[in-house]
Amino acid sequence: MGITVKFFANFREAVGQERVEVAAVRDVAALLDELVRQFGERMVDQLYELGSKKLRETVNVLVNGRGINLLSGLDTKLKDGDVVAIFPPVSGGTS
Amino acid sequence: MGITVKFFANFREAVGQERVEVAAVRDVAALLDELVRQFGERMVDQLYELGSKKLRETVNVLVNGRGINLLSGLDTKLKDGDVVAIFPPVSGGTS
Amino acid sequence: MPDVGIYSKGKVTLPDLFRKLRQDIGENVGAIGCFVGVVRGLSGEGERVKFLRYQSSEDAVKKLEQIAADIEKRPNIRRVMIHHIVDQVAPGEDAIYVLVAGHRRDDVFKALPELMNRVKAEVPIWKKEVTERREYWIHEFAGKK
Amino acid sequence: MPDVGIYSKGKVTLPDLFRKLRQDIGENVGAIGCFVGVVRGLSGEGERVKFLRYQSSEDAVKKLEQIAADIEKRPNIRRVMIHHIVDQVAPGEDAIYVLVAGHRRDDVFKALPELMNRVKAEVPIWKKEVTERREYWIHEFAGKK
Repeated sequence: MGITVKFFANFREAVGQERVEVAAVRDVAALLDELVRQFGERMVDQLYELGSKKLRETVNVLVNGRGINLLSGLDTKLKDGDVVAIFPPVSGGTS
Repeated sequence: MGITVKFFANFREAVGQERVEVAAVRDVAALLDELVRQFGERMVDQLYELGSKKLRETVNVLVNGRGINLLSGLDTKLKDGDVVAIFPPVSGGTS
Repeated sequence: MPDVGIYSKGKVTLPDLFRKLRQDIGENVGAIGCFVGVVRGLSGEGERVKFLRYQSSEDAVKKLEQIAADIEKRPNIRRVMIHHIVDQVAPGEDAIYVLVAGHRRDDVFKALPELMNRVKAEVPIWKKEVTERREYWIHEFAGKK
Repeated sequence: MPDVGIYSKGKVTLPDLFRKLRQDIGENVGAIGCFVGVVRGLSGEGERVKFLRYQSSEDAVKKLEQIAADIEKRPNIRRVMIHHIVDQVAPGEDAIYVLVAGHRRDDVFKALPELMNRVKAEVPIWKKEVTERREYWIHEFAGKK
Protein backbone atom coordinates (compact mmCIF):
# COMPACT_ATOMS: atom_id res chain seq x y z
CA MET A 1 0.00 0.00 0.00
CA GLY A 2 2.92 2.39 0.46
CA ILE A 3 2.72 5.88 1.92
CA THR A 4 0.07 8.51 1.19
CA VAL A 5 1.37 12.05 0.83
CA LYS A 6 -1.08 14.95 0.96
CA PHE A 7 -0.14 18.38 -0.31
CA PHE A 8 -1.60 21.78 0.51
CA ALA A 9 -1.21 25.32 -0.81
CA ASN A 10 2.07 25.90 -2.71
CA PHE A 11 2.98 22.20 -2.46
CA ARG A 12 -0.28 21.14 -4.06
CA GLU A 13 0.40 23.58 -6.90
CA ALA A 14 3.99 22.40 -7.35
CA VAL A 15 2.78 18.82 -7.58
CA GLY A 16 -0.45 19.45 -9.45
CA GLN A 17 -2.22 16.86 -7.31
CA GLU A 18 -3.88 16.75 -3.90
CA ARG A 19 -2.16 13.53 -2.93
CA VAL A 20 0.20 10.85 -4.23
CA GLU A 21 1.00 7.30 -3.19
CA VAL A 22 4.67 6.53 -2.77
CA ALA A 23 6.19 3.06 -2.45
CA ALA A 24 7.57 2.38 1.03
CA VAL A 25 10.64 4.42 1.96
CA ARG A 26 12.75 4.29 5.11
CA ASP A 27 12.23 7.75 6.54
CA VAL A 28 11.06 11.31 5.85
CA ALA A 29 14.39 12.29 4.26
CA ALA A 30 14.03 9.42 1.80
CA LEU A 31 10.42 10.39 1.13
CA LEU A 32 11.41 13.96 0.27
CA ASP A 33 14.16 12.63 -2.04
CA GLU A 34 11.54 10.52 -3.76
CA LEU A 35 9.21 13.55 -4.15
CA VAL A 36 12.07 15.59 -5.62
CA ARG A 37 12.80 12.71 -8.00
CA GLN A 38 9.16 12.65 -9.14
CA PHE A 39 8.42 16.39 -9.21
CA GLY A 40 11.83 17.93 -9.86
CA GLU A 41 12.92 21.53 -9.39
CA ARG A 42 9.50 22.82 -8.42
CA MET A 43 9.54 20.56 -5.37
CA VAL A 44 13.14 21.42 -4.50
CA ASP A 45 12.28 25.13 -4.50
CA GLN A 46 9.32 24.64 -2.18
CA LEU A 47 11.12 22.34 0.25
CA TYR A 48 14.66 23.59 0.66
CA GLU A 49 16.46 26.83 1.30
CA LEU A 50 18.20 28.08 -1.80
CA GLY A 51 21.20 25.91 -2.76
CA SER A 52 21.06 23.72 0.33
CA LYS A 53 19.29 20.65 1.64
CA LYS A 54 18.10 22.52 4.71
CA LEU A 55 14.30 22.29 4.94
CA ARG A 56 12.73 25.75 4.81
CA GLU A 57 11.45 26.94 8.20
CA THR A 58 8.04 27.42 6.65
CA VAL A 59 7.66 23.77 5.64
CA ASN A 60 5.47 21.63 7.89
CA VAL A 61 5.67 17.87 7.61
CA LEU A 62 3.17 15.78 9.57
CA VAL A 63 3.34 12.01 9.88
CA ASN A 64 -0.05 10.59 10.81
CA GLY A 65 -1.05 14.00 12.11
CA ARG A 66 2.06 14.68 14.22
CA GLY A 67 4.72 17.21 13.28
CA ILE A 68 8.15 15.69 12.57
CA ASN A 69 9.65 18.35 14.84
CA LEU A 70 7.96 16.44 17.68
CA LEU A 71 9.16 13.11 16.26
CA SER A 72 12.67 12.54 14.88
CA GLY A 73 12.76 15.25 12.23
CA LEU A 74 13.97 14.08 8.81
CA ASP A 75 14.99 10.80 10.43
CA THR A 76 11.40 10.00 11.39
CA LYS A 77 10.78 6.43 10.27
CA LEU A 78 7.98 5.65 7.81
CA LYS A 79 6.12 2.42 7.23
CA ASP A 80 3.43 1.14 4.92
CA GLY A 81 0.09 2.87 5.53
CA ASP A 82 1.51 6.07 6.97
CA VAL A 83 -0.05 9.35 5.91
CA VAL A 84 2.26 12.32 5.45
CA ALA A 85 1.02 15.88 5.01
CA ILE A 86 3.21 18.69 3.65
CA PHE A 87 2.13 22.32 3.88
CA PRO A 88 3.25 25.89 4.61
CA PRO A 89 2.17 27.83 7.72
CA VAL A 90 -1.60 28.06 7.99
CA SER A 91 -3.27 31.40 7.21
CA GLY A 92 -6.99 31.18 7.84
CA GLY A 93 -9.09 34.26 8.46
CA THR A 94 -8.36 37.59 6.83
CA SER A 95 -5.53 40.08 7.11
CA MET B 1 -38.60 83.36 33.59
CA GLY B 2 -36.94 81.76 36.61
CA ILE B 3 -34.92 78.59 36.61
CA THR B 4 -35.77 75.37 34.74
CA VAL B 5 -35.05 72.17 36.65
CA LYS B 6 -34.98 68.87 34.75
CA PHE B 7 -35.24 65.55 36.55
CA PHE B 8 -34.16 62.08 35.48
CA ALA B 9 -34.56 58.54 36.78
CA ASN B 10 -35.38 58.35 40.52
CA PHE B 11 -35.67 62.17 40.73
CA ARG B 12 -38.24 62.26 37.97
CA GLU B 13 -40.24 59.62 39.82
CA ALA B 14 -39.96 61.43 43.14
CA VAL B 15 -41.23 64.61 41.50
CA GLY B 16 -43.71 63.05 39.11
CA GLN B 17 -42.68 65.52 36.41
CA GLU B 18 -39.93 65.80 33.84
CA ARG B 19 -39.23 69.44 34.65
CA VAL B 20 -40.38 72.30 36.83
CA GLU B 21 -39.92 76.05 36.70
CA VAL B 22 -38.70 77.62 39.92
CA ALA B 23 -38.66 81.33 40.69
CA ALA B 24 -35.17 82.78 40.83
CA VAL B 25 -33.08 81.62 43.78
CA ARG B 26 -29.60 82.66 44.82
CA ASP B 27 -27.68 79.42 44.47
CA VAL B 28 -27.91 75.64 44.14
CA ALA B 29 -28.33 75.14 47.88
CA ALA B 30 -31.32 77.47 47.85
CA LEU B 31 -32.73 75.68 44.80
CA LEU B 32 -32.53 72.31 46.53
CA ASP B 33 -34.28 73.82 49.60
CA GLU B 34 -37.02 75.05 47.32
CA LEU B 35 -37.39 71.59 45.72
CA VAL B 36 -37.62 69.98 49.16
CA ARG B 37 -40.25 72.55 50.10
CA GLN B 38 -42.30 71.68 47.00
CA PHE B 39 -41.81 67.90 46.90
CA GLY B 40 -41.20 67.02 50.54
CA GLU B 41 -39.74 63.86 52.02
CA ARG B 42 -39.45 62.02 48.71
CA MET B 43 -37.02 64.69 47.50
CA VAL B 44 -35.08 64.73 50.77
CA ASP B 45 -34.54 60.97 50.54
CA GLN B 46 -33.24 61.18 47.02
CA LEU B 47 -30.95 64.14 47.62
CA TYR B 48 -29.37 63.73 51.02
CA GLU B 49 -27.63 61.08 53.03
CA LEU B 50 -29.85 59.76 55.77
CA GLY B 51 -30.41 62.33 58.52
CA SER B 52 -27.98 64.91 57.14
CA LYS B 53 -27.83 67.69 54.60
CA LYS B 54 -24.87 66.10 52.88
CA LEU B 55 -25.69 65.56 49.20
CA ARG B 56 -25.51 61.87 48.31
CA GLU B 57 -22.42 61.00 46.28
CA THR B 58 -24.66 59.57 43.59
CA VAL B 59 -26.47 62.86 42.98
CA ASN B 60 -25.37 64.81 39.92
CA VAL B 61 -26.34 68.45 39.57
CA LEU B 62 -25.57 70.26 36.33
CA VAL B 63 -26.00 73.98 35.80
CA ASN B 64 -26.30 74.79 32.11
CA GLY B 65 -24.65 71.48 31.31
CA ARG B 66 -21.70 71.80 33.71
CA GLY B 67 -21.37 69.75 36.89
CA ILE B 68 -21.44 71.82 40.09
CA ASN B 69 -18.37 69.91 41.24
CA LEU B 70 -16.52 71.84 38.52
CA LEU B 71 -18.24 75.09 39.56
CA SER B 72 -18.73 76.15 43.17
CA GLY B 73 -20.65 73.15 44.47
CA LEU B 74 -23.78 73.99 46.43
CA ASP B 75 -22.66 77.65 46.41
CA THR B 76 -22.87 77.80 42.62
CA LYS B 77 -24.82 80.96 41.80
CA LEU B 78 -28.02 80.76 39.76
CA LYS B 79 -29.71 83.42 37.67
CA ASP B 80 -32.86 83.74 35.60
CA GLY B 81 -32.82 81.47 32.56
CA ASP B 82 -30.43 78.90 34.00
CA VAL B 83 -31.18 75.25 33.37
CA VAL B 84 -30.40 72.79 36.14
CA ALA B 85 -30.42 69.01 35.67
CA ILE B 86 -30.55 66.54 38.56
CA PHE B 87 -29.88 62.86 38.06
CA PRO B 88 -28.17 59.74 39.45
CA PRO B 89 -25.12 58.09 37.81
CA VAL B 90 -25.83 57.12 34.23
CA SER B 91 -26.32 53.42 33.41
CA GLY B 92 -26.74 52.96 29.67
CA GLY B 93 -26.08 49.64 27.99
CA THR B 94 -26.76 46.31 29.66
CA SER B 95 -25.22 44.52 32.62
CA MET C 1 -19.56 60.44 9.85
CA PRO C 2 -20.45 58.24 12.78
CA ASP C 3 -23.93 56.85 12.81
CA VAL C 4 -25.74 56.81 16.14
CA GLY C 5 -29.30 56.80 17.38
CA ILE C 6 -31.78 56.25 20.17
CA TYR C 7 -34.90 54.27 19.37
CA SER C 8 -37.97 52.74 20.80
CA LYS C 9 -38.26 48.98 20.38
CA GLY C 10 -38.68 47.54 16.90
CA LYS C 11 -37.31 50.62 15.16
CA VAL C 12 -33.83 49.27 14.54
CA THR C 13 -32.52 45.82 13.67
CA LEU C 14 -29.02 44.44 13.53
CA PRO C 15 -29.21 43.23 9.89
CA ASP C 16 -30.28 46.74 8.85
CA LEU C 17 -27.35 48.27 10.72
CA PHE C 18 -24.93 45.85 9.08
CA ARG C 19 -26.35 46.67 5.66
CA LYS C 20 -25.97 50.38 6.33
CA LEU C 21 -22.46 49.94 7.70
CA ARG C 22 -21.30 48.12 4.60
CA GLN C 23 -22.69 50.64 2.13
CA ASP C 24 -19.80 53.05 2.08
CA ILE C 25 -16.86 51.74 4.05
CA GLY C 26 -14.64 51.44 0.99
CA GLU C 27 -12.34 48.62 -0.04
CA ASN C 28 -9.87 48.81 2.80
CA VAL C 29 -12.00 47.37 5.60
CA GLY C 30 -10.80 43.94 6.69
CA ALA C 31 -12.60 43.68 10.01
CA ILE C 32 -16.08 44.36 11.29
CA GLY C 33 -16.80 43.93 14.97
CA CYS C 34 -20.15 44.13 16.60
CA PHE C 35 -21.51 44.04 20.12
CA VAL C 36 -25.11 43.40 21.11
CA GLY C 37 -26.17 44.13 24.69
CA VAL C 38 -29.05 41.87 25.66
CA VAL C 39 -31.25 42.18 28.74
CA ARG C 40 -30.56 39.28 31.09
CA GLY C 41 -33.28 37.33 32.82
CA LEU C 42 -31.53 37.29 36.17
CA SER C 43 -30.47 40.34 38.16
CA GLY C 44 -27.09 40.63 39.85
CA GLU C 45 -28.72 39.17 42.97
CA GLY C 46 -30.25 36.28 41.04
CA GLU C 47 -33.77 37.69 41.02
CA ARG C 48 -35.95 37.08 38.01
CA VAL C 49 -36.06 40.24 35.89
CA LYS C 50 -39.40 41.24 34.38
CA PHE C 51 -37.98 44.08 32.30
CA LEU C 52 -35.66 47.07 32.25
CA ARG C 53 -37.06 50.51 31.65
CA TYR C 54 -34.63 52.89 30.00
CA GLN C 55 -34.78 56.67 30.10
CA SER C 56 -32.56 59.19 28.35
CA SER C 57 -31.99 62.91 28.30
CA GLU C 58 -32.19 64.88 25.08
CA ASP C 59 -28.39 65.20 25.20
CA ALA C 60 -27.89 61.46 24.83
CA VAL C 61 -27.66 61.39 21.04
CA LYS C 62 -25.13 64.22 21.01
CA LYS C 63 -23.00 62.32 23.52
CA LEU C 64 -23.22 59.11 21.48
CA GLU C 65 -22.11 61.08 18.43
CA GLN C 66 -19.15 62.50 20.29
CA ILE C 67 -17.99 59.08 21.52
CA ALA C 68 -18.43 57.49 18.09
CA ALA C 69 -16.59 60.39 16.40
CA ASP C 70 -13.66 60.12 18.83
CA ILE C 71 -13.08 56.51 17.88
CA GLU C 72 -13.94 56.94 14.21
CA LYS C 73 -11.24 59.55 13.71
CA ARG C 74 -8.52 56.96 14.39
CA PRO C 75 -6.56 56.25 11.21
CA ASN C 76 -7.43 52.54 11.05
CA ILE C 77 -11.12 52.89 11.91
CA ARG C 78 -13.52 53.57 9.06
CA ARG C 79 -16.94 53.59 10.69
CA VAL C 80 -18.50 53.49 14.15
CA MET C 81 -22.19 52.97 14.84
CA ILE C 82 -23.87 53.09 18.27
CA HIS C 83 -27.61 52.49 18.48
CA HIS C 84 -29.38 52.31 21.82
CA ILE C 85 -32.92 51.21 22.54
CA VAL C 86 -34.59 53.45 25.13
CA ASP C 87 -37.82 51.75 26.03
CA GLN C 88 -39.17 48.97 28.23
CA VAL C 89 -36.98 46.01 27.28
CA ALA C 90 -37.62 42.42 28.34
CA PRO C 91 -35.08 39.63 28.99
CA GLY C 92 -33.67 38.30 25.72
CA GLU C 93 -34.37 41.58 23.94
CA ASP C 94 -31.59 43.84 22.68
CA ALA C 95 -30.79 47.17 24.30
CA ILE C 96 -27.71 48.32 22.42
CA TYR C 97 -25.85 47.70 19.17
CA VAL C 98 -22.28 48.84 18.60
CA LEU C 99 -20.57 48.23 15.25
CA VAL C 100 -17.03 49.08 14.21
CA ALA C 101 -15.44 48.69 10.78
CA GLY C 102 -11.67 48.98 10.51
CA HIS C 103 -8.65 47.97 8.53
CA ARG C 104 -7.45 45.20 10.81
CA ARG C 105 -9.02 43.23 13.58
CA ASP C 106 -6.74 44.54 16.34
CA ASP C 107 -8.05 48.06 15.90
CA VAL C 108 -11.63 46.83 15.95
CA PHE C 109 -11.16 44.59 19.00
CA LYS C 110 -9.62 47.52 20.85
CA ALA C 111 -12.39 49.92 19.92
CA LEU C 112 -15.40 47.80 20.90
CA PRO C 113 -14.85 47.62 24.68
CA GLU C 114 -13.72 51.24 24.74
CA LEU C 115 -16.96 52.30 23.08
CA MET C 116 -19.07 50.27 25.50
CA ASN C 117 -17.19 51.59 28.54
CA ARG C 118 -17.69 55.15 27.39
CA VAL C 119 -21.36 54.62 26.62
CA LYS C 120 -21.94 53.25 30.10
CA ALA C 121 -19.96 55.98 31.84
CA GLU C 122 -20.81 59.09 29.85
CA VAL C 123 -24.13 58.94 28.05
CA PRO C 124 -27.16 60.34 29.91
CA ILE C 125 -29.21 57.15 29.83
CA TRP C 126 -30.60 55.49 32.94
CA LYS C 127 -32.29 52.20 33.53
CA LYS C 128 -34.68 50.87 36.09
CA GLU C 129 -34.64 47.17 36.80
CA VAL C 130 -38.01 45.64 37.56
CA THR C 131 -37.76 42.17 39.07
CA GLU C 132 -40.54 39.98 40.39
CA ARG C 133 -40.01 41.41 43.85
CA ARG C 134 -38.92 45.01 43.47
CA GLU C 135 -37.82 47.79 41.19
CA TYR C 136 -34.93 50.23 41.37
CA TRP C 137 -32.86 52.59 39.27
CA ILE C 138 -29.47 51.15 38.61
CA HIS C 139 -26.53 53.24 39.72
CA GLU C 140 -23.84 51.35 37.93
CA PHE C 141 -20.90 53.41 39.13
CA ALA C 142 -21.95 53.99 42.71
CA GLY C 143 -21.05 50.58 44.09
CA LYS C 144 -23.29 47.63 43.56
CA LYS C 145 -26.67 47.69 45.20
CA MET D 1 -22.19 22.34 21.65
CA PRO D 2 -20.16 24.78 19.61
CA ASP D 3 -21.34 25.43 16.12
CA VAL D 4 -18.69 25.61 13.41
CA GLY D 5 -18.46 25.09 9.68
CA ILE D 6 -16.61 25.53 6.44
CA TYR D 7 -18.59 26.67 3.43
CA SER D 8 -18.38 27.73 -0.14
CA LYS D 9 -19.61 31.25 -0.87
CA GLY D 10 -23.30 32.03 -0.43
CA LYS D 11 -23.94 29.06 1.84
CA VAL D 12 -23.89 30.98 5.10
CA THR D 13 -25.07 34.48 6.09
CA LEU D 14 -24.54 36.50 9.23
CA PRO D 15 -28.27 37.07 9.94
CA ASP D 16 -28.82 33.30 9.78
CA LEU D 17 -25.97 32.72 12.20
CA PHE D 18 -27.37 35.30 14.62
CA ARG D 19 -30.79 33.69 14.43
CA LYS D 20 -29.30 30.28 15.13
CA LEU D 21 -27.18 31.63 17.98
CA ARG D 22 -30.17 33.15 19.73
CA GLN D 23 -32.33 30.04 19.52
CA ASP D 24 -31.11 28.28 22.62
CA ILE D 25 -28.76 30.47 24.60
CA GLY D 26 -31.11 30.75 27.56
CA GLU D 27 -32.04 33.77 29.62
CA ASN D 28 -28.67 34.54 31.13
CA VAL D 29 -26.89 35.93 28.06
CA GLY D 30 -26.24 39.66 28.37
CA ALA D 31 -23.66 40.06 25.64
CA ILE D 32 -23.23 38.87 22.08
CA GLY D 33 -20.05 39.71 20.24
CA CYS D 34 -19.37 39.08 16.62
CA PHE D 35 -16.43 39.41 14.28
CA VAL D 36 -16.58 39.45 10.50
CA GLY D 37 -13.36 39.07 8.53
CA VAL D 38 -13.66 40.82 5.19
CA VAL D 39 -11.28 40.55 2.23
CA ARG D 40 -9.45 43.84 1.75
CA GLY D 41 -8.96 45.42 -1.64
CA LEU D 42 -5.34 46.33 -1.00
CA SER D 43 -2.57 43.90 -0.13
CA GLY D 44 -0.01 44.56 2.61
CA GLU D 45 2.19 46.11 -0.09
CA GLY D 46 -0.60 48.30 -1.39
CA GLU D 47 -1.28 46.23 -4.50
CA ARG D 48 -4.83 45.92 -5.74
CA VAL D 49 -6.21 42.53 -4.74
CA LYS D 50 -8.32 40.65 -7.28
CA PHE D 51 -9.31 37.88 -4.89
CA LEU D 52 -8.14 35.45 -2.23
CA ARG D 53 -8.37 31.75 -2.85
CA TYR D 54 -8.78 29.68 0.31
CA GLN D 55 -7.95 26.02 0.69
CA SER D 56 -8.48 23.78 3.70
CA SER D 57 -7.62 20.28 4.80
CA GLU D 58 -10.30 17.84 5.87
CA ASP D 59 -9.14 18.33 9.47
CA ALA D 60 -10.11 22.00 9.50
CA VAL D 61 -13.64 21.52 10.83
CA LYS D 62 -12.41 19.29 13.66
CA LYS D 63 -9.87 21.95 14.64
CA LEU D 64 -12.51 24.71 14.55
CA GLU D 65 -14.69 22.56 16.80
CA GLN D 66 -11.86 22.07 19.24
CA ILE D 67 -11.10 25.79 19.46
CA ALA D 68 -14.76 26.72 19.84
CA ALA D 69 -15.28 24.04 22.50
CA ASP D 70 -12.27 25.24 24.50
CA ILE D 71 -13.75 28.73 24.78
CA GLU D 72 -17.35 27.58 25.13
CA LYS D 73 -16.56 25.53 28.22
CA ARG D 74 -15.73 28.69 30.18
CA PRO D 75 -18.35 29.29 32.87
CA ASN D 76 -19.49 32.69 31.54
CA ILE D 77 -19.59 31.73 27.86
CA ARG D 78 -22.76 30.15 26.54
CA ARG D 79 -22.15 29.68 22.85
CA VAL D 80 -19.32 29.99 20.33
CA MET D 81 -19.76 29.85 16.56
CA ILE D 82 -16.95 29.90 13.98
CA HIS D 83 -17.86 29.76 10.30
CA HIS D 84 -15.22 30.07 7.61
CA ILE D 85 -15.71 30.53 3.87
CA VAL D 86 -13.25 28.41 1.87
CA ASP D 87 -13.60 29.54 -1.71
CA GLN D 88 -12.47 32.28 -4.06
CA VAL D 89 -13.39 35.45 -2.15
CA ALA D 90 -13.28 38.96 -3.61
CA PRO D 91 -12.58 42.26 -1.84
CA GLY D 92 -15.55 43.33 0.25
CA GLU D 93 -16.75 39.75 0.63
CA ASP D 94 -16.74 37.93 3.99
CA ALA D 95 -14.32 35.13 4.75
CA ILE D 96 -15.04 34.36 8.40
CA TYR D 97 -17.73 34.86 11.03
CA VAL D 98 -17.09 34.40 14.74
CA LEU D 99 -19.92 34.82 17.25
CA VAL D 100 -19.78 34.57 21.02
CA ALA D 101 -22.66 34.74 23.49
CA GLY D 102 -21.84 35.18 27.17
CA HIS D 103 -23.13 36.47 30.45
CA ARG D 104 -21.23 39.74 30.48
CA ARG D 105 -19.41 41.74 27.88
CA ASP D 106 -15.96 41.35 29.43
CA ASP D 107 -16.01 37.61 28.84
CA VAL D 108 -17.16 38.10 25.27
CA PHE D 109 -14.61 40.82 24.45
CA LYS D 110 -11.86 38.59 25.81
CA ALA D 111 -13.00 35.54 23.83
CA LEU D 112 -13.30 37.14 20.38
CA PRO D 113 -9.62 37.99 19.74
CA GLU D 114 -8.52 34.73 21.33
CA LEU D 115 -10.73 32.80 18.94
CA MET D 116 -9.43 34.69 15.91
CA ASN D 117 -5.80 34.28 16.99
CA ARG D 118 -6.27 30.56 17.41
CA VAL D 119 -8.10 30.19 14.09
CA LYS D 120 -5.25 31.93 12.29
CA ALA D 121 -2.52 29.96 14.06
CA GLU D 122 -3.99 26.48 14.32
CA VAL D 123 -6.60 25.69 11.70
CA PRO D 124 -5.36 24.01 8.50
CA ILE D 125 -6.63 26.66 6.12
CA TRP D 126 -4.41 28.47 3.63
CA LYS D 127 -4.98 31.38 1.34
CA LYS D 128 -3.49 32.56 -1.88
CA GLU D 129 -3.56 36.26 -2.61
CA VAL D 130 -4.05 37.16 -6.25
CA THR D 131 -3.27 40.79 -7.02
CA GLU D 132 -3.21 42.54 -10.37
CA ARG D 133 0.49 41.79 -10.66
CA ARG D 134 1.16 38.48 -8.98
CA GLU D 135 -0.14 35.66 -6.83
CA TYR D 136 1.30 33.94 -3.78
CA TRP D 137 0.36 31.76 -0.86
CA ILE D 138 0.32 33.77 2.32
CA HIS D 139 2.60 32.52 5.07
CA GLU D 140 1.18 34.64 7.82
CA PHE D 141 3.50 33.41 10.57
CA ALA D 142 6.72 33.23 8.61
CA GLY D 143 7.59 36.92 8.54
CA LYS D 144 5.88 39.32 6.20
CA LYS D 145 6.60 38.90 2.52
